[in-house]
Amino acid sequence: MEKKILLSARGLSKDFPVSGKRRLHALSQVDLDIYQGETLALVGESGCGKSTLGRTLIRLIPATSGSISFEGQDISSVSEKEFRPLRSKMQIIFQDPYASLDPRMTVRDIIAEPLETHHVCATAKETTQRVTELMKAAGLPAEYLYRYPHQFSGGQRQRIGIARALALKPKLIICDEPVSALDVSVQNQILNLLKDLQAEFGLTYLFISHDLSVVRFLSDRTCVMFLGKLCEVGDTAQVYGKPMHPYTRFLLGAIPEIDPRARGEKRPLLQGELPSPIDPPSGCRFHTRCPYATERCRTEEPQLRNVEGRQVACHRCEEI
Amino acid sequence: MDEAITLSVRDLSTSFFSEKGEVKAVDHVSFDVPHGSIVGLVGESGCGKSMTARSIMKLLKYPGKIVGGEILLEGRNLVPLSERDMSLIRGEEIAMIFQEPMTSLNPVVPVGKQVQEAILQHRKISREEAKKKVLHMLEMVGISEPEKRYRCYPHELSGGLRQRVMIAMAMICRPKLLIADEPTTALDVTVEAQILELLRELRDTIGTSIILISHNLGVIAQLCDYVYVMYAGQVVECAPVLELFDHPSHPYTRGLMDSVRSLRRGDERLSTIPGVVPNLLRLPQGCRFAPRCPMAGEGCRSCPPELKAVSAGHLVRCPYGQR
Amino acid sequence: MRDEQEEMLTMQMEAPEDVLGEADTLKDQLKRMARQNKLAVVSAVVILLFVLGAIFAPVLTPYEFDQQDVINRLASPSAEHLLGTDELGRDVLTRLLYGSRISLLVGVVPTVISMLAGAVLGICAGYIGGKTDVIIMRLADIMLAFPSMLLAMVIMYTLGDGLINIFLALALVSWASVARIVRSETLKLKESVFVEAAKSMGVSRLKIMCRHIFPNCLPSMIVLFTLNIPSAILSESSLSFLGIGIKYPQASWGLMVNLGRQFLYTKPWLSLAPSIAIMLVVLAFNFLGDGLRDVLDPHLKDQ
Amino acid sequence: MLLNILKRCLQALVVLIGVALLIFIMLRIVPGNAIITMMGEHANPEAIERMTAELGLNKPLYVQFFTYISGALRGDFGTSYSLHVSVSSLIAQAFPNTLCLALAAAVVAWLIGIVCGIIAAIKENSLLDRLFMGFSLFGVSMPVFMVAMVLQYLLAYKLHWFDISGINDWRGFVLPAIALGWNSAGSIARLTRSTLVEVLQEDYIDTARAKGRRRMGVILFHALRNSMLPVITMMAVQLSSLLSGAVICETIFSINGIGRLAVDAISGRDIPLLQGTILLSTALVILGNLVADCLYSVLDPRVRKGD
Repeated sequence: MEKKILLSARGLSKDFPVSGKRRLHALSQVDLDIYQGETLALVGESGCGKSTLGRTLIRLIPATSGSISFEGQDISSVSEKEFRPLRSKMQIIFQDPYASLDPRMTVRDIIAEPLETHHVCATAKETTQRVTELMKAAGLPAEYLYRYPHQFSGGQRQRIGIARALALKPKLIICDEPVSALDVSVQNQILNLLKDLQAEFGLTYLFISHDLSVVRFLSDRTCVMFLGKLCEVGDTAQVYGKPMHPYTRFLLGAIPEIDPRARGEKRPLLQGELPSPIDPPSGCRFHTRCPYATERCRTEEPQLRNVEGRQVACHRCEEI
Repeated sequence: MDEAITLSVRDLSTSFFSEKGEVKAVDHVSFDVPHGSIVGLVGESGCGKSMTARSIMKLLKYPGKIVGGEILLEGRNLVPLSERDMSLIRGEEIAMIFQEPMTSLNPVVPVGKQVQEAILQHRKISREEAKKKVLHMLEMVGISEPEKRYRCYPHELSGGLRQRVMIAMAMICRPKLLIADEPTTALDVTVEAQILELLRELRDTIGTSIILISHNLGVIAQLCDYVYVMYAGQVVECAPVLELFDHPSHPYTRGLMDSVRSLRRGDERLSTIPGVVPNLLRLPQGCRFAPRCPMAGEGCRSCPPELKAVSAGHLVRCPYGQR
Repeated sequence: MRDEQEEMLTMQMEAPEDVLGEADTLKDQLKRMARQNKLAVVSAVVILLFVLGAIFAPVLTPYEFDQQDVINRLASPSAEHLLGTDELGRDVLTRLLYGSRISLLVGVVPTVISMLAGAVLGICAGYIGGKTDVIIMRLADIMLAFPSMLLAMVIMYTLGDGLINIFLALALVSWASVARIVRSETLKLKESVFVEAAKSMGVSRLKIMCRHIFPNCLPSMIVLFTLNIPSAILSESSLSFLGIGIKYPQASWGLMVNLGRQFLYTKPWLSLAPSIAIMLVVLAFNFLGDGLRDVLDPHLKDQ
Repeated sequence: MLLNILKRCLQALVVLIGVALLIFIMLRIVPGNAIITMMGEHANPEAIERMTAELGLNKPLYVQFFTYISGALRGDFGTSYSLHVSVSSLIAQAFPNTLCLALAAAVVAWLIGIVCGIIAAIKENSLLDRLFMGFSLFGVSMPVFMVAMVLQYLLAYKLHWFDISGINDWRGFVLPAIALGWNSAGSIARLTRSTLVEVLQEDYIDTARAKGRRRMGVILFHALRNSMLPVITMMAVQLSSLLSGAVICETIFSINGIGRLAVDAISGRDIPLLQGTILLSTALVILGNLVADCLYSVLDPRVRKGD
């Protein structure tokens, strides 16, 4: 069955000005497709540009160059005014459940804000009705309607954030590390909820995370990012089962096993420091830390190419 | 017991006194740290593991206070010691590293100077000699170009490097005990792996005992020899690491492990622990875990259970704790 | 993850999971202050007394504020004249009561004006940024470069004497510092995730400023308000003391000090009584502001 | 860093020009003709016209402004209308007095303020802390003229320790400096305390204590430098309020300073003098700001490196 592309980005780049005339290259030349109804995971370490990519895709920050299309419509060149109605189709859930809710608004007002902004309901009463439905869907008791965010625990606040993101019946939800601030037991509750909601509302997720086990549970496909570039894109099972890009291997190898017997195994350790995104290394950006790097890696930038049913940006991935 | 004990904590209780009453953050916690071993304290946020660590260092913030128990460092009780005597022990015999390498270093002092300060505090040596030792220590914790890094300010270093500096600072006097409070929580996985490896190496070469505090069962499994699981201010289960991971006996420990394991396996539905951590001001009458426990009976709700041995060295605070 | 002890403390205070209702709103914060800080409560009462005194001045004293009694000039305190009389035989206590009208008005009116202007300009500068920011902040820099007393003097010189002009002068002097503080607050809020969330939903700029930025600036603005009132009162009294503000025969505390100064060595109460009145009001406002800051906005520094 | 300072200087210059323009405009839109005030009601119209032309007041405003600015850059602020001497010479006489007064007051304020602030912060929530903070609030709440008059009455009139007014030797500065510094001492003490208390909550303070540093060592080596950063920024603000207070102090103690010149200029409707005094004091504040900025970037390595 041919899958339908929901959102696709081509040649997406994002620079941030830093002191002097220099620029920080958060994203360079990223091509990405998100299919309807799937969960695409975006993994990488802090500073690799994954959050920037998520925000750029829904125009929360403007791209420096490149194009984005949503349901076949180009959204990177339309004006802010024309884009505003489209916002309701793509929503975002944030990492920090403490900071993402306005402390001076009640839960009702927080969840009602998107509804009021897009004039979904005719009357205030109808809005409240809709808010209680959303709260129920996110697993929050409706009695909490007029409470303030600080009266909730971290997990409950994240549920509020989820209810808010659902309010406009979006097609795409960007989940930006939605569980990394939570404890394990609560984290699992939220992940289960996200999975249920996806089935119920036919949602598409772009799931950004640094935690590879969380990604494995939820995602259909996985994208690995390093320093503003994609290095491996493929089915989650394939990527986890047989990582091709050296960086993916290190990343997977670094997860501490929850089995104390696995201790004896010598794990591959990544050496050196993360290069600066202000002036990234020439050629392959990973070559300064890659034990397999050759002269070619230092000079020629590898492009994403199809290898064994997935895309890898490495010159030597077949040999190693 | 034939092995020497570096630190022995007996019935330690730490409370802080808030407007609404006494909060028993650490409630009669006991554990031993054998010489040269790594002991893990594991639990979710708010379970009292960091407070335990701070109590051992006597670095509690106002309004926290040790209200009972003993902290024996090679037989010497630290609880009654004055601030002055304690400062002779901190850094020299017990050192500590913190969760946030970002904020744990003074932003206006070069990192080398901060490490040097630690050794000058306890050794009567010249500055040049101290600097030499610092450079050596920096190299030992895996910092390349120590001369150059010596003069760097914290904001010029990455998170991993900063944590290495913190470790160098803690280890420079070769303390008997290192307390590592969530040393890798703020770091990326690849850096985390490096730091854990470093801690293990230091234990092997210097012979320092380590208390490792973490919420991450993976980190605990990789590094620790003994594990103490904490919940709502109490130790609910303790065992040697293999025993604990093979036979988790307290329902909370099992719940935690199931949560992590089902996530790693990629189950269709993840197992969870229902409910939330209890408010320490309004603790349940009986077992503190009872409201969330799938096995809790009437007895659990009325009468608090004691820590009981289920096998050699394996204690569980649950009447149903079986192998 | 946050510091554990802090986390536990906030957990206990806010008890997230099992308390219904009990929102920590402004009202609760004020109640908490009243419980913890008795001094602030006393200050509020003192301020209230001054306000009542100002309103009911005609009822409280049998004299008029400009009623002269040449025979009883410079009388010492007595049962008839509790605080004595001045060089024209006017009752000092009466003039103090009437003077509190001016002082309180001068404290409140220009502060309200400058708070409003400062808040609007500060939020615009901070949120819109770019050229708007540069222009507003340069203007504020210019205003802040003047020693406030001298600027007020020049403005009074340009506008002429009178109560309304004092209002204007003091408002002009103090809007810039308000704008600066509100701007820095706005810059912090602008980066906050909940503002980003609002943006992601397509909420317009104006709405974000009104619904998110402004309410979150409010606590520090309330504190600022109570702290700017006393400085306005002090400025007015200084101006009047120099003879540049309120003109004779109206009663203003600063003016009374000025007129009493020539008798400092013989009749010290003439200048001391109004000085103490000024100090009391200012002190009360400062204590109140201090208490408010502790509960509302622990991060706003002394300026 | 040098570039940063240069940028700051440029900004300061812009502000200074803005200030000059603002004063200039404010003083020209004043109702009533300054010339008439100067020459008296009954001067003959011809003389008035001659005078107007002589002073260049018949030219368009912007020409007047540029004439004034270019003069000011050469140190020529015009001639006082009421005293008929050059403004520069008047200022030259008065400026040292004000500077001495302000410096003395600043020393008083900073010494008392910082010491009290540090003690209060170290003994946070103790009786001493509360006492100091209560006193500092008193300090902030007392009008300058009140402190000045109380000091004058008690120490000079009753006890004869100091002269009542005027400056004959250094002792003449003592009372005015205390009166002037009183206010600032209070606010500096409060700021020092609050920042120090905040810094003492930082993680790196725990780190320092975990190293085995004693309390004093932690405070002197780690906390103080960090907590002084906001206090330095306050310097310029304080300078501005000191100059404001100087107006009153100089009036009460009859000191021939900038502030009193300004007051005299206002009562004599002497525009060039007023303009000169205000421009000078404002320039001083701007300079203070600049110094504070530079000091800040020296003390804070995070600022030192560009942005």
